[in-house]
Amino acid sequence: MTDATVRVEHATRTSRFGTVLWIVLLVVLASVPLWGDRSDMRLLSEIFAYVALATLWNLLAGYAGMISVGQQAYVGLGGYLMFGLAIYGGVHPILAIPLAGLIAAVLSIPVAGLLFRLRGHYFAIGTWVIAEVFRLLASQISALGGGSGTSLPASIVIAMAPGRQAREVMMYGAMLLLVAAIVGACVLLLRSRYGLALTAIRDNELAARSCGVDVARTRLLVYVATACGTTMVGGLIFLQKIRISPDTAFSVNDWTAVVIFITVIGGIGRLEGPILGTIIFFLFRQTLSDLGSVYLLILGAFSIAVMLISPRGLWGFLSDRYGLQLFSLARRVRHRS
Amino acid sequence: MPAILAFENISKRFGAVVIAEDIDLSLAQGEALGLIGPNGAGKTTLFGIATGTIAPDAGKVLFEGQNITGLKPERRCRAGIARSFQVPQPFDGMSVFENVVVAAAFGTGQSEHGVYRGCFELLEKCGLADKANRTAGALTLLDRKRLELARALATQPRVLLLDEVAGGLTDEECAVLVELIKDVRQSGVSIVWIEHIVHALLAVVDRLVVLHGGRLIANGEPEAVIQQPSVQEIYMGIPADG
Amino acid sequence: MAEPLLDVRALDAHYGDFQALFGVSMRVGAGQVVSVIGANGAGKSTLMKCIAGLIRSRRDAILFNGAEVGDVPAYDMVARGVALVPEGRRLFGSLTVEENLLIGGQHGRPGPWSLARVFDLFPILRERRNVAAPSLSGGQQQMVAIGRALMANPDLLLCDEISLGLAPAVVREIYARLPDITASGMALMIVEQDIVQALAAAQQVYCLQEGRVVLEGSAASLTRERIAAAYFGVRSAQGSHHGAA
Amino acid sequence: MELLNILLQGVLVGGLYAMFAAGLALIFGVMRLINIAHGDFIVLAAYLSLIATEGLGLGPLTSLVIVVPLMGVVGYALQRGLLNATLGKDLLPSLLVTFGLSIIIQNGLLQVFTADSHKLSAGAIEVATIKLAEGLWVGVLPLVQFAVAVAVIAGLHLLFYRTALGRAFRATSDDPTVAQLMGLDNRKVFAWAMAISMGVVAVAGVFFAIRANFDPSIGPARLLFGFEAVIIGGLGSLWGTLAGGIILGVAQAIGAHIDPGWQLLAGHFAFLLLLLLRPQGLFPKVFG
Repeated sequence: MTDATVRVEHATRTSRFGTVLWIVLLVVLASVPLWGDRSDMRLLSEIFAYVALATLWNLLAGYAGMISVGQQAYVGLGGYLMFGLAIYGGVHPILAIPLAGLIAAVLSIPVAGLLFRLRGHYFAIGTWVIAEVFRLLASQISALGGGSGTSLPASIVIAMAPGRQAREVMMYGAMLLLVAAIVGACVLLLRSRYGLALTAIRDNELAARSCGVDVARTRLLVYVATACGTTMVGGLIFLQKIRISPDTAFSVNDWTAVVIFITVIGGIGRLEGPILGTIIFFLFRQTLSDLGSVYLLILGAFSIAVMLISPRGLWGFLSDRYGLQLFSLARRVRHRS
Repeated sequence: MPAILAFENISKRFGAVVIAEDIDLSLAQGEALGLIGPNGAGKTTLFGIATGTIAPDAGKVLFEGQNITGLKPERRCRAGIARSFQVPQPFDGMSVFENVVVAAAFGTGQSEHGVYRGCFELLEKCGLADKANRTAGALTLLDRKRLELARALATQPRVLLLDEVAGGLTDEECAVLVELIKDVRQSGVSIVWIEHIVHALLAVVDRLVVLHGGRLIANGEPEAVIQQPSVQEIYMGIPADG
Repeated sequence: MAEPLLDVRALDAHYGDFQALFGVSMRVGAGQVVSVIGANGAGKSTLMKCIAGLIRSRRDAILFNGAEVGDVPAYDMVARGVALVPEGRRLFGSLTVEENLLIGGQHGRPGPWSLARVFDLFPILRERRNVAAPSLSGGQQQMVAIGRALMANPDLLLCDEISLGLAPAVVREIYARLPDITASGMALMIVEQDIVQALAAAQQVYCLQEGRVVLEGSAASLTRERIAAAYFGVRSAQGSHHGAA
Repeated sequence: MELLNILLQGVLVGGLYAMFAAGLALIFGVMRLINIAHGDFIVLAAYLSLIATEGLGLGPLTSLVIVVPLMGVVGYALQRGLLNATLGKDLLPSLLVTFGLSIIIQNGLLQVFTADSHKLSAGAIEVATIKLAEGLWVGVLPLVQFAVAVAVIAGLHLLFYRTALGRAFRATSDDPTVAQLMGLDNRKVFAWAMAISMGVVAVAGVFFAIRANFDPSIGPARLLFGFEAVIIGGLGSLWGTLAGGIILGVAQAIGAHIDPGWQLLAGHFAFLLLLLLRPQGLFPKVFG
């Protein structure tokens, strides 16, 4: 049996098409600043932010089986770290983003140490307690406006880049780069041996242990990586808003409820789910925007229905039925005897 | 040469029901040991204690002379103890091939690409090559048992613990399984095999142990153990004088 | 024989994709004691679960008191008069001995079996009535499991592997009590690996092997050799059993 | 003496947290489910009581006569109609469905009652106080509320250990399959457990509405207090949840004394500290 006879393919017919699709999409999106106006860029940035947050939450809950309802902790942390570093650290806001991610990664290790003592439902609510602690601590920091929050001083905003358009393009580019990096990192992670370990743990933790997978270390790795990514997205979100307060930074509805509904409706446990889910969410919100917050109620009801009827979401349903895969993550073994 | 795997005064009870009572049992390097006994006799629990998924109330588990009683299951697997589960535990959402790759990559510590070819050859040996890309959740019970065996072998174990892998097989399938286990023995792997299909067991093992009510009631040459009156009475209820 | 209390007709049973029973047919008359023997994995417990309603099967595959009950759920079978002593006893860990017995009768039927009568049958339980179930010995737990089923005053008591994990002396002590149970006219179906007790207690015997009835007859008419052959699945004169399996 | 007063306030509010926790512990004990919308149902009960008092002119305490059975029916229907379908090996469905419910209730209440806060007035009792000792006063209402909390927990304990329904809960929790052999239909047993849990939620909701301002968005905070009391008290131990509630109440009272902004934080820190020291909680599991 020579080596040549056994080949493992990551790509499938549709995923080759998918790879082309993503490249084209990236090129088009990168060109938006050339022809798009400020509101186009702002809307797209918001879409990128939700794709990134949903992809990260999906990695944590859909792949590693750690269902958190507290990721708003890191979104808010990102915002506050970015404000802190920019205002008091004199760091350029864009550079403050990766720095905030690093700080959050280190901080998330002791937090994980506490949270991993809880299992299942208890872990979920434990993450909510952590988010509340972050929110309450933030409202104690008078230097950043305490309970009512603060704004990024005009001097820092202006110093970011010469001219308003340049600033818009910089922030848009940063968010596009971040979401591409996060989704790309997930693809690489899932194609690596850690990706195998993650899905093995999700499917059957006991069997994964018996196959030599170090469950605790893998879970910690995913939790820290997700915390880092979520923090960076949070930083960029609040850089664009240039205003932050404990209630907006750590909002359950904006940064957890919507993200969970997006992932569940789109398709949990698949990389394409959050992307499809975000598109559906924004179509939903634009059409129902005049109804005020009732759209959140409808979104909640809709995601409950999806959860009960097709727990694998829209993309799960489509890919099971038509074998669609837009990311080449498969490990299909080809063999010529 | 110390026994490759040894139980020393192992005791375990769930509530008042005794599962293991001061059990001493050791497996020599390269030996194949059969383990039989009526249901609920504690056989599968012994495997749980050997692989670290169940903690004994008392006693020690030794691997190549070292005490591994406190070692986590994943460390024991990497040390060379592999196990197939009585009730198959596949990674449902992953393909058969991916199931085996997980065991090979993490059981031996090799890189993922390094184990691809070995995994495919293993699937061929276990009769699963044609189902390599199928999701494990959709397999029939018999194929899931084969996958259990393939995954255990993929970790390149020094000690292989088999838990009723022959149940439900036809005679032909049983013969194929026996040959496969004999091959595994040739490569120097020591085996402990829990099985109810006694004739399959007898074709492979050097020694037979009977466990009942948490105690070893027989331990020796297979044919002699089967004829032993106390085994007959316990195992099948035929009275000792019968 | 008059209309049988229990009539199993060509019952098939599946665990997901794995078929455990192939066209099993058997009958139990009112007040009769029937034993079902067979090696491990022969489908004995599956048969019991089908009759007790834990596994749903074809509506007409099982008749009880003349009614088709194949698809009746377990929680409705108790009221119809079928009670199962499950394999491995499975007492309720957070309930005391007395509570385990009381819950047995909670949705049962009126009849002779009450707390007092169960304590008469197994006196040791009267002393240990307020003890939590897990702290009993294996034999005592088996007595509670049987008492729990009796409290429902069934017409048919299904006993699944009473001897499981018990010392032979304890098994003999429990089987010695069965006549007191059948004296009240209750039918008994015993599933056992322990052939001696199963044969001694029963009038009719069925032997299951790999999901099929391979031997059927009155206890007296069956010789040890025929039972051992059927029991072990050793190729008897009729050639291989496996056919299309 | 002032410290004593603070501790006393903490203990008394602990009774309310224990009632938040008792409903959670009951459901988790019987069917391993956590209702993420538990806090929002407490707020729903508060609004039902608001309707009963303003609409029918009843006093808040008398409104219990309507709100408790009503919430019981809501609980039974919720379990039979929706939550039974989410039970199973994977905890994602039940968690996501109850999370969705939480969002639906909050936004539903927002539509009907707008975002401004309300408070039920229980009349003179709110201001009546009793002098325990020189300089140590305690409000009659907090005392009544604590007594009710103890009574509710005692009632639940009696229900669990002295009644047939309680036996059914524990048996179904131990072994749902064999419980069916006893003639128990799991779906109904779980529905009764949720009905009783919602009954306790109703009592908690009404007393909370009398004690403090409430608006549609404060449900989750109640869930977290209840959850923390359950964990501090130990999983599934009813009396443990009372102790857990008291410890949480005292921690918050001390925090508030140091700095008003630190009230909630002190409670969370007490929870996290205890989680670190004794992951399985103070009181070992009593039932289920």
